[in-house]
Amino acid sequence: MITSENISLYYNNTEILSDLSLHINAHESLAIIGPSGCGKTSLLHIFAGLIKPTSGSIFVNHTPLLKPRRTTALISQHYSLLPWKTVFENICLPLHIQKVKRSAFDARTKATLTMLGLNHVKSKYPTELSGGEQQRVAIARALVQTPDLLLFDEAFSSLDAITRDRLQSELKHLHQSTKTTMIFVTHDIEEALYLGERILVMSTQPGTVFKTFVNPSYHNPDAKMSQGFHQLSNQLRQTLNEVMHDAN
Amino acid sequence: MITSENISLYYNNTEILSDLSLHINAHESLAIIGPSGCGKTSLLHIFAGLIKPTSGSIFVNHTPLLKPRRTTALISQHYSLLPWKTVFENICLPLHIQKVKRSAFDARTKATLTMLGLNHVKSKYPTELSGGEQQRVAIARALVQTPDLLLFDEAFSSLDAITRDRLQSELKHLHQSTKTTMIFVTHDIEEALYLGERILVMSTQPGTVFKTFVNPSYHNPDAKMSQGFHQLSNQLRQTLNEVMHDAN
Amino acid sequence: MRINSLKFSTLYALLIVTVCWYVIHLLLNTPTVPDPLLTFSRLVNLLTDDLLLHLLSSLGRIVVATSIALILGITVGLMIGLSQFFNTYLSPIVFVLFPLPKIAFLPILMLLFGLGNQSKIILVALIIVFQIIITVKDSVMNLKKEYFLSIKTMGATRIELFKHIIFPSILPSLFTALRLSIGTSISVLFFAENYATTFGIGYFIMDSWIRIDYIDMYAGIVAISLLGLGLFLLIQLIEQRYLPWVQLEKGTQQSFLD
Amino acid sequence: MRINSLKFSTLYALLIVTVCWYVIHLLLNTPTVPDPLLTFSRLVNLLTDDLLLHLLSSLGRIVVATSIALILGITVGLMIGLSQFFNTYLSPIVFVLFPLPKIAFLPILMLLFGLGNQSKIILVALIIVFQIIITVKDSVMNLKKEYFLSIKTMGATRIELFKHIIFPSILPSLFTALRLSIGTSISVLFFAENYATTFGIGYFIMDSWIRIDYIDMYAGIVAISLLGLGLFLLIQLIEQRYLPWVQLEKGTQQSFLD
Amino acid sequence: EDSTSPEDAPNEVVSLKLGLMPAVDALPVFIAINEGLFEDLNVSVDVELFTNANNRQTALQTNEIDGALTDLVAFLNNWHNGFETQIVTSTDGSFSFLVNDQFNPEEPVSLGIMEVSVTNYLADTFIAPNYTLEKTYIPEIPTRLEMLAQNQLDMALIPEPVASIGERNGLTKAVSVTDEEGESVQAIVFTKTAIEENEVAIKRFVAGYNEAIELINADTDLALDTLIEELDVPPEIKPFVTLPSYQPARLPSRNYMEKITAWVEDIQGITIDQNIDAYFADFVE
Ligand SMILES: Nc1ncnc2c1ncn2[C@@H]1O[C@H](COP(=O)(O)OP(=O)(O)OP(=O)(O)O)[C@@H](O)[C@H]1O
Ligand SMILES: Nc1ncnc2c1ncn2[C@@H]1O[C@H](COP(=O)(O)OP(=O)(O)OP(=O)(O)O)[C@@H](O)[C@H]1O
Ligand SMILES: [Mg+2]
Ligand SMILES: [Mg+2]
Repeated sequence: MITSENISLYYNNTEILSDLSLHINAHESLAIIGPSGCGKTSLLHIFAGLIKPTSGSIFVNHTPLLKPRRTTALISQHYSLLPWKTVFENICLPLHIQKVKRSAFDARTKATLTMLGLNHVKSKYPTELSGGEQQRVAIARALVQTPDLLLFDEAFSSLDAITRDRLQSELKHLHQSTKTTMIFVTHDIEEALYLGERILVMSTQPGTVFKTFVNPSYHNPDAKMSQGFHQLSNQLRQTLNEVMHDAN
Repeated sequence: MITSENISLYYNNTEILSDLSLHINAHESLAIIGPSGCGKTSLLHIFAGLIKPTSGSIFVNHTPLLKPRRTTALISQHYSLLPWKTVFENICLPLHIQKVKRSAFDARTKATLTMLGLNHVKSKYPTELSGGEQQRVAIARALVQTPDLLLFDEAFSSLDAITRDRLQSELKHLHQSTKTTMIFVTHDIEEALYLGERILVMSTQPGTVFKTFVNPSYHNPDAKMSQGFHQLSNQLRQTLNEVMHDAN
Repeated sequence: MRINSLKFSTLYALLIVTVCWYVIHLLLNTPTVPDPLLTFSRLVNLLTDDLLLHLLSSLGRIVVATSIALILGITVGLMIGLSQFFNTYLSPIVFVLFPLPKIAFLPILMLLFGLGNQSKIILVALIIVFQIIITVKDSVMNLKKEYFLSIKTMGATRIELFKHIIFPSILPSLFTALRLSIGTSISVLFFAENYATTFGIGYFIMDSWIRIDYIDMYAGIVAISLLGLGLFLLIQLIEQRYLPWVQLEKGTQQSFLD
Repeated sequence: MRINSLKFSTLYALLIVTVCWYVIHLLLNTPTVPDPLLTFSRLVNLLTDDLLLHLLSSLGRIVVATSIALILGITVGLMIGLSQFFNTYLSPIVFVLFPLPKIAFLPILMLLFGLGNQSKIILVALIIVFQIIITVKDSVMNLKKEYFLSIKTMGATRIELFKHIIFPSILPSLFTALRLSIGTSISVLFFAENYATTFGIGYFIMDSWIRIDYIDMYAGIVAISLLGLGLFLLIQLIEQRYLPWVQLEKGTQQSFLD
Repeated sequence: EDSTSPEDAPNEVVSLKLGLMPAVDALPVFIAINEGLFEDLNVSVDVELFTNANNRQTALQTNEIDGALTDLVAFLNNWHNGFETQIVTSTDGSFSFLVNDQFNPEEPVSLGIMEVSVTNYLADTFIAPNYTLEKTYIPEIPTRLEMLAQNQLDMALIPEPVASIGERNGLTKAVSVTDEEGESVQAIVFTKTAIEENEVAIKRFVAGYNEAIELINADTDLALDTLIEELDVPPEIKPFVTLPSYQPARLPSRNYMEKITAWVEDIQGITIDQNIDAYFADFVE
């Protein structure tokens, strides 16, 4: 689905991403972990077509990515909800823009609101929400669409353990049923292992691919309990440690 | 240090906190967990003197809390960095306000910047930072002061596992050496167990004290490995589950 | 502030202003500051006479001129604020034209558009359009990029970007600009309604002034101010009705410093 | 835009405007739109004569009036915007006074402050102070509560809140207000410099007009516009120098729509 | 008290502040100043030039100036509204009704004047009997002139020296008015305060004014030169200027005042009941 070839990115002459090459298959679910500030968000923005790499090229479905695609959904790290729209309006926004019919509309938003436990706040404005509620609105806004590429930028960081577990398993189901390509940026190693078929560890700034791991326990229904899970978990933690010690 | 007596809080006639009574000892370290939207942030804001409870009373050091105290430091969930100040200026702000002398000043900010790994971004503006960097600036800004009460509102949610571990242990040291009263709101049960001498589980909206646990493994140096740690961890998760099922 | 408290605060302010006026009247003891009570009773008389007509014709000019200026000003302001191309090639021209004293061009306007209503309305519009351009441009320039993130990935067209992001986020400034425009257009009317018309509140006041009939003059001033105040309150109500989120961002505390 | 590109774009705009002017001159063929080239050469002559003095005395009046209006306007705007008390008791009065056509109070100003510089400066200040109050008040009202969170817990005093939060966050709007004020004060000078002075560009233009000397009149208009433009560019440079963060919030992309 | 009064101390300099308009009526005052006539009489006359009648009225009423060049219509309006100034002398002005080259006397004439002013009176007196008038009120003289030049008006009443600028630019003076059977519609008035407190200065002013008139009548070029210099108009208009015949200080006749009063009463729909004698302050010797 996505192919990046030797992309690099500069902000004011600082190299943020360096010579990053990566191929993501259609229907794949990829988790990305890496030190804070290594360029994960920047990479997702490149995948979304929001920023252009300084050099290198990026293809989505074999065509060069020149501007945002209608079928990509991004849940940004800062939620980026519109303060002038209520929760409901924020969530409906992509449907409006994609000119989905009113009839199809209502059922979909209702289901999404319920799934994310947002029914009681749906007519509030974003500034009236708690952090976790805001984050769930951002997730809801991405999920009402029927995107072929879902980009999650630390989308569960403000959720309590129970809600997070529930959402993770809903998303896994969604991935397995719809085969939407999903990329999860996360700091939670267990989350990466639960959600990612493949796990990419990025190096410190300038960020690039440090190592990728295939996750054998992904298709295991009791993943979190398994032996392999714990092993890979420790391996990932160790890799992260390496990455960060290399830097110092 | 803090005593709240039957406080409740309303936003537009919705009860957010209900009849919450709690005593926090001086030098204590308390972790608060609870479902998203249950009122944790609101409670911290009450402790900080930023909002007044609709009813009930709140005392800090036996005097009623009427306005923010100079010696409380809050790391807010949304960082609330000032976009018109560089990282360095943001961090120095409390020192400026507390009229700390220039000489004492430099050593302290330098140490804090290094501790949080922010040296390379110190002359950037907040909008130029990654999410995790912003969060670390907010932490740094709280730590340069010498507060007697530190309030953390999901202060590690955007940090990678390694950085988070390091900071957690630094804070534990800090707590043990300075005896500063600390309150951690967090969604990470392990974090709560590592940092909290006592752990408070809040109920769903309207939030109140559901249960408190004393954490026997707090003073254990290898806390995370211990038997008690895993037991309590499971217990907490179960309590959270209860809380949320009660609600449905 | 809801409607009732608006009503109350307006009455309160009118009272205070009247008292101050009365005190100044007593202190200065000059015909240039007439007795407010005499003025009000004169105002009532005049309203049943033809003052209402003067007011209405001015109101019409203000409304038409403001509408034209809004449409033009928002368009140009957005063009400059949103596109590097127009910012490079259009904004310097706006900057050069803005400080021009437009009032000096009334003769040319009268040449081009005749002595009638057109030239007056165009003069007013010409003056306030620049205020609106500058306000819109500046507020678009201060737009935050984060709002654009998600909506862009939804594949929003320019029109949708405008509708869902740009327009709502400049609305608060636009209301400010609208308030300022009303103030300005009232002042400009003084000048414009002096020509080739015997209708308009500007004409009425100037005419009373030259006849040094200060009571009439002040009655006219009170009338136009009440009209302006009415427009203000209208804007305020619309704002409260349609921009609840601004109030929310500000927080529930009414006073930042308390 | 750095200084060089500012220079370039200004020259470009002046050129465009001059060309348009020339075309209008040819089309209308009336003395009220004189030949721009004649006007420029006249301007050069006049500058070595006493036009510079006219310009300087007007500049002085603008600077003094704007300073007074800024100090007063920011103070009152902040009071209303920040405190519920003043919002309740002061803002209705501002709203009642704002639509008053201040020009009509020239008689009182003459009475109180004489025919000299004072009454002229006060008239200008009186008109723009309301624009500044409204802008400051509106932009303070739109302040976000989140900025107050941490700093309040640091135990900041009111002055510190002002210095670290309120002032920086209203600065962008303040620059907008300043730009608008300059435009307005230039227009008001036409009225104010109409009596009892023989210095000031407003007087110069009016005097040329009365003498039907359109070339002189336009030379004066060009001069005051250049002065206004200079002030604008100055504001722009200051803004770019001291508000880098506004640019950053906007994002690195220069054009939102491209 | 009497010993310090200027009456007994003719060497003491007294001063006056006078508001003038850029019209030919003002020339004697300018000449008296330029030729040092006032100085010789130990009166210092400060001139404030007004380009706007409102501002002049206001300055007069707020005692910012002691006296002003005004017209009888404004003067009567002042009285009617309770502001009682007094006429010290009539002045000699010059007004022209200009037309452009497309003027057709047979058709209704749109005439540019100012509403509450002598221009309106002059239009009724000199033009209305011969034409069908459509009055268009345009206060600023230059605008009137330009509207005429651009054929937006058929006729405009323009005072000198602007009338001559118009003539030089191709317009035609259809009718010129410098006086109405020896009477003039313009006058210099002083406030009552000034007349009470500054009697000596006004007396000297009148004397200086009269001396200036003598100079003007002795040297025809003096008035024109002063006009060019003081009102800063192009010298090329010299041959076009219609100057009035300047007369020494004098008061309007009661009859004339009555005629103007009747006109004002009629056109503004008001009644002015004043004792005409109170209009005058007699400084004329
Ligand atoms: N300004 C406000 N106006 C109205 N309701 C509000 C406001 N702020 C918060 N709330 C509501 O109060 C409740 C508690 O909010 P709070 O931010 O304290 O939750 P929280 O426990 O911190 O949640 P999270 O873990 O998601 O951050 C939420 O349901 C929220 O919708
Ligand atoms: N607008 C900008 N201008 C300058 N530098 C920037 C800008 N945005 C990001 N950076 C820098 O680029 C680097 C990568 O940022 P990015 O947000 O991609 O990191 P990240 O991997 O998402 O980090 P985190 O896990 O903390 O969110 C950071 O060091 C940051 O300081
Ligand atoms: Mg990030
Ligand atoms: Mg919270």
